[in-house]
Amino acid sequence: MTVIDSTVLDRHGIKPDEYERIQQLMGREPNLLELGLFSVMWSEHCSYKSSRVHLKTLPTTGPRVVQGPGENAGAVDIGDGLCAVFKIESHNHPSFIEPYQGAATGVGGIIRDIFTMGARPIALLNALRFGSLDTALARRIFEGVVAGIGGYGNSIGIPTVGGEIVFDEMYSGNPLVNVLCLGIAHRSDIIKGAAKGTGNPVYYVGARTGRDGIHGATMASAEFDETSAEKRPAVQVGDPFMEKLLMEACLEVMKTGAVVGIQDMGAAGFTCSTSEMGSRGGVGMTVDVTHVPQRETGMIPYEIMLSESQERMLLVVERGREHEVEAVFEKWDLHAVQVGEVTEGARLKIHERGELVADVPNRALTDEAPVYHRPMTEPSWQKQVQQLSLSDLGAAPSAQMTFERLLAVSTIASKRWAYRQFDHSVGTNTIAQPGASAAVVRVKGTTRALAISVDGNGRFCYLDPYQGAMLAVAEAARNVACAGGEPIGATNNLNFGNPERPEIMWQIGAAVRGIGDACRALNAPITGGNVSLYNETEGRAIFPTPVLGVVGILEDASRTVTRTFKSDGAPVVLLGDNSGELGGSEYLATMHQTVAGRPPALDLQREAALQTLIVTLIRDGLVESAHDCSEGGLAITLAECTFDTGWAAGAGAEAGGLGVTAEVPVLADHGAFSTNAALFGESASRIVISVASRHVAAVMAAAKAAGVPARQIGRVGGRRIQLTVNGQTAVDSLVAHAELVWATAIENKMRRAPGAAS
Amino acid sequence: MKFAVVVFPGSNSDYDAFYAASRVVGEQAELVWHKDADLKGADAVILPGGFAHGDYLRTGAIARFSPIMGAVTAFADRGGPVLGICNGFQVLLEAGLLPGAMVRNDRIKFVSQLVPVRVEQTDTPFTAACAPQQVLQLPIAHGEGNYYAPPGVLDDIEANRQVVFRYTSPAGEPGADWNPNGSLNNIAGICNRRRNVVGLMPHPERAAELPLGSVDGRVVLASVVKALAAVSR
Amino acid sequence: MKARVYVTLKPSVFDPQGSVVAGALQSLGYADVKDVRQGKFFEVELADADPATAKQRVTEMADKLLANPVIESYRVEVLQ
Amino acid sequence: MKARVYVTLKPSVFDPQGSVVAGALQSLGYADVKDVRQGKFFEVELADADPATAKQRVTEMADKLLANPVIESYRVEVLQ
Ligand SMILES: Nc1ncnc2c1ncn2[C@@H]1O[C@H](COP(=O)(O)OP(=O)(O)O)[C@@H](O)[C@H]1O
Ligand SMILES: [Mg+2]
Repeated sequence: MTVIDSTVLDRHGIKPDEYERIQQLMGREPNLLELGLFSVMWSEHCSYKSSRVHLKTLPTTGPRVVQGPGENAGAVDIGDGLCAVFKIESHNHPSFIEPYQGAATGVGGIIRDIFTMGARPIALLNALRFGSLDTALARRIFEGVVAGIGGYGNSIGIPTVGGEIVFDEMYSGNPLVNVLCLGIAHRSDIIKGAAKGTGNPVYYVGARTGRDGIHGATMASAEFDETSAEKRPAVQVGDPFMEKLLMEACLEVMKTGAVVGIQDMGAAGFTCSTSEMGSRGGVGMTVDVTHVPQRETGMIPYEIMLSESQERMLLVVERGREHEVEAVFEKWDLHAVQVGEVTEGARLKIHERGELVADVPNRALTDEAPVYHRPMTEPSWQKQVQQLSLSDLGAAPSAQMTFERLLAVSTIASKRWAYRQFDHSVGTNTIAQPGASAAVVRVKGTTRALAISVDGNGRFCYLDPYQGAMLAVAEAARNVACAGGEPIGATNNLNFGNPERPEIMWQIGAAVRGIGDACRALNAPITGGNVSLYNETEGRAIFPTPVLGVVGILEDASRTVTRTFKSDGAPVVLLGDNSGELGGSEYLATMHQTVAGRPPALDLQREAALQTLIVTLIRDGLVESAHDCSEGGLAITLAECTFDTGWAAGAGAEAGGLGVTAEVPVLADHGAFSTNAALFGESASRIVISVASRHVAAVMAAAKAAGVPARQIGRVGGRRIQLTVNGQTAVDSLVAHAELVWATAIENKMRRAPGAAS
Repeated sequence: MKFAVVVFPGSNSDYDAFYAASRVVGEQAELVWHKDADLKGADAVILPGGFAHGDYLRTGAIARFSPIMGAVTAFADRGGPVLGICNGFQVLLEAGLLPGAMVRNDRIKFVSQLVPVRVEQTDTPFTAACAPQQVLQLPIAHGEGNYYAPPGVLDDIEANRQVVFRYTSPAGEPGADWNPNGSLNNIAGICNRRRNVVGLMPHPERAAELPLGSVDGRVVLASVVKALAAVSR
Repeated sequence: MKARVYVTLKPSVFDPQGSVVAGALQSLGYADVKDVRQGKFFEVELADADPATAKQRVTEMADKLLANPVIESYRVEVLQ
Repeated sequence: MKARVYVTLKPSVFDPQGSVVAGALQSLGYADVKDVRQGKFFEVELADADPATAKQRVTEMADKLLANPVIESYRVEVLQ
């Protein structure tokens, strides 16, 4: 028998004090299998040991919240007895090692979390971060990730309806792949991942277990270094066809009412599903690994328990109704096998050929996992990067040149190269597809629709994590509001570096505070989320990158608007102030190779007022289009409103939407940079709307009543984008030209990619 | 009338077709499991889109052996209207109910977008309500929609007016720029010689309601209602 | 008993994958790559059968399922 | 000068395609099919080169582009 020494503990990522605790909880020394169970369950990924104390501070309740954090996914009431069930999940490290499979299995994992709750998934979104497309590595990863997301989602038939992609050298060695899935369930059909009822059989169904991903959970929480190369065989291959069968069969089997509890096997596989289901239900579970269907021969209990093979589910079934459950799975050519049963007491007992090989108190693995109040220190460089002296930047580039450069920046340019590879029309619910401010999906059988957006700005969070996180919430909610959606819930993915470093922990603490404050102010309770730490390569962390997913509701789906200008001559109104803040802007990064300053100010009360106003205006049918201002500022926003964001073939050059003429207000003096600041500054709380002339007075009155600054800045019309500042022409481009630059920038870069072997 | 929509393991547009036929067009519709042997008295059959059996061998290759395909073939042989959409089209090709085969898109990648498609023939049950040369805006979403037929076969298909849908510009002009997948002769859909079996890559069922961006697809399902009404009259 | 079935697109059928790979190789600096064709193969493991029977059975499988005669041709090889 | 590169998933890596094909063959009545693994191959045509150089260059291509070393292994064969 292996002696548990420091080498063994190291390999399991267990610290000496953690081992002490394990021995206490066990009342004896664990054997190697038991140690393995602890190592995966106490990994950062499964236990949230570094972030838990912070996550506790998030607002998680609200009138519509049916299920907050803690289950496989959150749920909010959307009326008519229905719930929206959604969650976001990351697959960052696996996507770096094998972009296609890493992203594909990431999609598969979050889909399982949703249908496990008894919801039918109807929408996927993703938030992606890559290095600069000028490098072959980033192109290869981007190409693979996009193909993997499409490869899985398209096949299973859940539309990918939106997302966001940011390119920054900070992510070159550590891309981010965050995927959000949303499903619809009858409130009464929601099933939880809890085991109940002594003697109830425990079933395993889905793909057979192989040796893949063993130690995957611990790997996902360990910093990358050269030795990660050795862990490479730990790549899992996704099987979307199997998942499709599982999804249909599980949803069908839940209708029988014979399922007591169900959980997918994700990170930490069989170990996680058995121990979590047991501890949630306050019961024990006994299983025999011999019954687990295996893909390879000679697997030992350790491997079976820790394997992260994809597309597997664990079910607790009401005793006496086994045949009903088995019959449904047989119909789908899946063979559910009984692997154990629910027991009294609260222990997880694992057998091999009837012999007891591990015996652990359930809760020791789950609720008793360590919780750390890790030290937090503001980074020594923090104040310094917030300094921004425009006079040190040299000459201000011309607005026209800046405009054309920014249109082609990968982060701002159209992402159609990516989303054309995603089936966004399957399911016939998609009202606003990729390219819109927020995705909008209708809820069949009702008049309602849901608007969903995912957003994050790592640069802002690097400059000020508290402020940056608030801005992420505000932007996601504002995007939802711009489609007419009133926020009803949010989910978040915290992507950070190594929490054992006090500066990183400080970023996490500040960001979570920011999320909490903003979600409270904007009435978007957090119903779940995910934490991905150790996003570092060779000691260099990514930008702190919290990604927010906000879900909003429209009572009348037909009222939704898109960002595209609709009618010639319509007045264009700017809601909010054009304060010209340049800190952390794309303008500074692109034109001055500078990442500095304070992120834009955010007054949460004003933001809330703005969002309430836009939702009301859209509901009342007073606006023709709405688009929020973000990367690239007002100039880019106005340009995007002229682009034909339809998803038709050839939309673009020939099409060329309606142009715009506008006088861009200047509210702050930035010397030689005043013009560029007004055009490209990224101040928060701004929305550009177009309004039929007859409604302008009503819109202005409503804005006034709401205390939201509003001014008419121009008109829709013509074939050009003509922007003046202080009466001087600053930007003058043909819509067709600008749209071509914007629409083709990414595909032009990708043409240089060596096509991934497929 | 009654539609049967076949459900293969991996079909993902089965419910969409069912929904369009029943809720939008307003006819009866029933989902039929691939292991069933009969079509439940349907008047028209739809093989829906998706990834039957994961499309793992070739698209449609395994699905053609499903028990229901015997009934579909017999139904087609009796002149019953059969529509294959996307993956359903691929199944019809593999089953030999339609000529030719599908190859990977010429630019390799999956393509998901709205495309203009010109109706070439109106004497099939699925285009009977179309105007000649009508251009429909329909979504495509596929990785293997690059239609191929050996040279002689292709000539026959054209000569027999079996090309039912072609990719064109919005104004109805064919051209390489408007061909999304490299399909020979810009073919988007074809029929058999008897004209009762039609397959197409675009998804009419996803373009049947205004909120979804196009209602042009509704005519494809409405056509068969009209065609069957004409027959029974 | 193992057999392999090699499936290739017929020469008259355009091979998009092969041509993308050829382009990628050229852009990686392999200017001497004139053409690439991509094919696939299946390694079929059979419960015991003599080589002749195996070959016949696997050929049948290829005919029926593994290759599409409209666009593909195949070759069967029995390994041991 | 022609060379072939055969690419297979490493034995430990799950091959969903192969297992679905195996299932399909079994349900077509080939009950003796125990397992199927799917692979792919590339036929690379090179402008003149001697066999040794060709082998070396094609091996390099396989390494760099044709095979994904994380999950696949490959074998190079020079034809003439
Ligand atoms: N990864 C992606 N997946 C799907 N759609 C995407 C993705 N990235 C971007 N898009 C689409 O492109 C649009 C433009 O993205 P973005 O610049 O973030 O817009 P916004 O400023 O409105 O948030 C998004 O609204 C989205 O629908
Ligand atoms: Mg954005």
